[in-house]
Amino acid sequence: MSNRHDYKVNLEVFQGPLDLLLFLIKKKKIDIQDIPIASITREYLQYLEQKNSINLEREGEFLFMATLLIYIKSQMLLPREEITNEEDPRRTLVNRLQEYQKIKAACSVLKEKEENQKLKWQRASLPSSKWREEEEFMEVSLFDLAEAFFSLMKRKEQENIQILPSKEVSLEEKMKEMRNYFQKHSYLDFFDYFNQQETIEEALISFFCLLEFIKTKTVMAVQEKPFHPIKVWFCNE
Amino acid sequence: MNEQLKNIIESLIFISVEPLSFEKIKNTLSEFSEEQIKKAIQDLRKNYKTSQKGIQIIQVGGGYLFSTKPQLDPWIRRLMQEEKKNKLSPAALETLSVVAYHQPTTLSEISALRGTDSAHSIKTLLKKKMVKIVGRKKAPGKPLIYRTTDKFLVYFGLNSIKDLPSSEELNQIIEEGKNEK
Amino acid sequence: MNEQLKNIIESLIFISVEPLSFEKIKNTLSEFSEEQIKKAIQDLRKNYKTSQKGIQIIQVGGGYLFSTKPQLDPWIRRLMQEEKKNKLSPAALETLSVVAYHQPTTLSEISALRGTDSAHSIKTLLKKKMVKIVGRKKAPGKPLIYRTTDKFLVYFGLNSIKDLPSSEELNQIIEEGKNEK
Repeated sequence: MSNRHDYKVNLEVFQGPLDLLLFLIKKKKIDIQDIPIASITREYLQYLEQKNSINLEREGEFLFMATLLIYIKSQMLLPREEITNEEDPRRTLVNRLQEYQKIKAACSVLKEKEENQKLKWQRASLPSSKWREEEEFMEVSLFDLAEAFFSLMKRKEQENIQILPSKEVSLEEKMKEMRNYFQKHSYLDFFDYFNQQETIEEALISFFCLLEFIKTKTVMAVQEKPFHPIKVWFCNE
Repeated sequence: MNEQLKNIIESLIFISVEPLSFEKIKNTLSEFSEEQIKKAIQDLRKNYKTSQKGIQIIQVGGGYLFSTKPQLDPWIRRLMQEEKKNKLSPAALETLSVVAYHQPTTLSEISALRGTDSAHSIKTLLKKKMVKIVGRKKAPGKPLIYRTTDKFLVYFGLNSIKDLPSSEELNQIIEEGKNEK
Repeated sequence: MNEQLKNIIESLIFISVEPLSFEKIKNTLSEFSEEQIKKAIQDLRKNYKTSQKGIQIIQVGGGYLFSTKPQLDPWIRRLMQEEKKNKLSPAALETLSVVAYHQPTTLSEISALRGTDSAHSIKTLLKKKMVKIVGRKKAPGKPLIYRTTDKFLVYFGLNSIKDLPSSEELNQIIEEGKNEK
């Protein structure tokens, strides 16, 4: 058992089944164009067997590749004359491996460049405060746009959940406030004004005030047609 | 030796966003003596002063800092204008996102959603031709109605406004991105 | 004249946090000819290369940018109190390679090429602004399309995507790798 632990290579070090396959091919110095499917399948399965339990979410891909390998192996066992060269059952897999090999090569190039570039320090922002304000501008992509919107919505959501401490608004204060509003604007849009109120309580108090104003004929509520916006006019005699 | 030290200090001042104090230089370069460092800074500043250059090392806020020469400000300002052409401020971006996802929409709707007056941002976006006015709403005050433009679609590589990433697509990205770091 | 122009360009590059393209310099300095500007940039870069300096002008991401010289990295890290700079994870790097060579591409294409689900890596790269969404593919499910960004180029010190090794060069690297072990 302990022997087994010695050569145990953690499955986690592999980026995926292709990575593991490529590792086995390289280790055995196999020609990628002519993979001995039977032995590579055996090796591959040995790696999977090292795991006591399979985490389907992470290792499902490895299992899927195992099935594929077994399938290819069974195809290879078919009588020779039935397989022409173009129909080599390994073809698709070889193509994928070759493409993946290129990605790995590109990775090594990028890794080296990353290493080199990390030595050259660049400024993340400008020191001079004179230009900093200008620097706030950025080039944006679709992701930034969508992120801006959905972050905003999320923020909004959280705001709504918050229970606002009810602001104590007295009738007198509201009367005064509304009177000032009328004097300044000469008229008031019913819906707009109520929408601006911070709490329902405050909106209700405003409504009472408005009724009071109408009763004392300080203002006049006008609706041109049914369902049209209600405008409230200040009666200036 | 002095050349090497000069180069080191030059790079340290360059990379600093805040004025780099003598103390900090000294603490960082503990293998050099105070005199050596003083001399190197002096030489370095003299180099920048005497040679024809667009940048200089200034002494400010108890430290050293690179800055552009004041007589070049007009050109820098021009560049900033040029740079702004294809860029957006965070406020403009947020406003644009609201228009994109809520169109057709009005200024008061945008301001309500953002929780802040968005008149300035809308103006910027109109100037950049990212949004356009398509009419007036049949509502009190007859507010202007905004929509995104074709230029907006091109800028973000979209064929139609329906192609905007959905909340599900984005939520996943935002959530996992947070855990990553 | 050339001295003045050189100074202006030096200050413009200095003030840019992102690579400053020739186009932008040209548009900003419309009173100078293309040849004049080209010559001035050449001279400027030569000055920085030949003279003993701690900083240099590099050509990355389709433009010019100031950076410190690589040999000064140990001292800068001391100032910044950074042991080692964060690097991309193997999974993120691999995903980025796929996007770089197969762009424009979709998540399912990336996952197929890597043989493993790449959603998490793509999110990381989006957050780091190494890749960007450029639209949707006209295909069933309308998947999002990804491309590498200018920040990707700067991060790896590339001037353009064409600077990446070609497919033949990659094959050569693979051959060499075989002989290695």
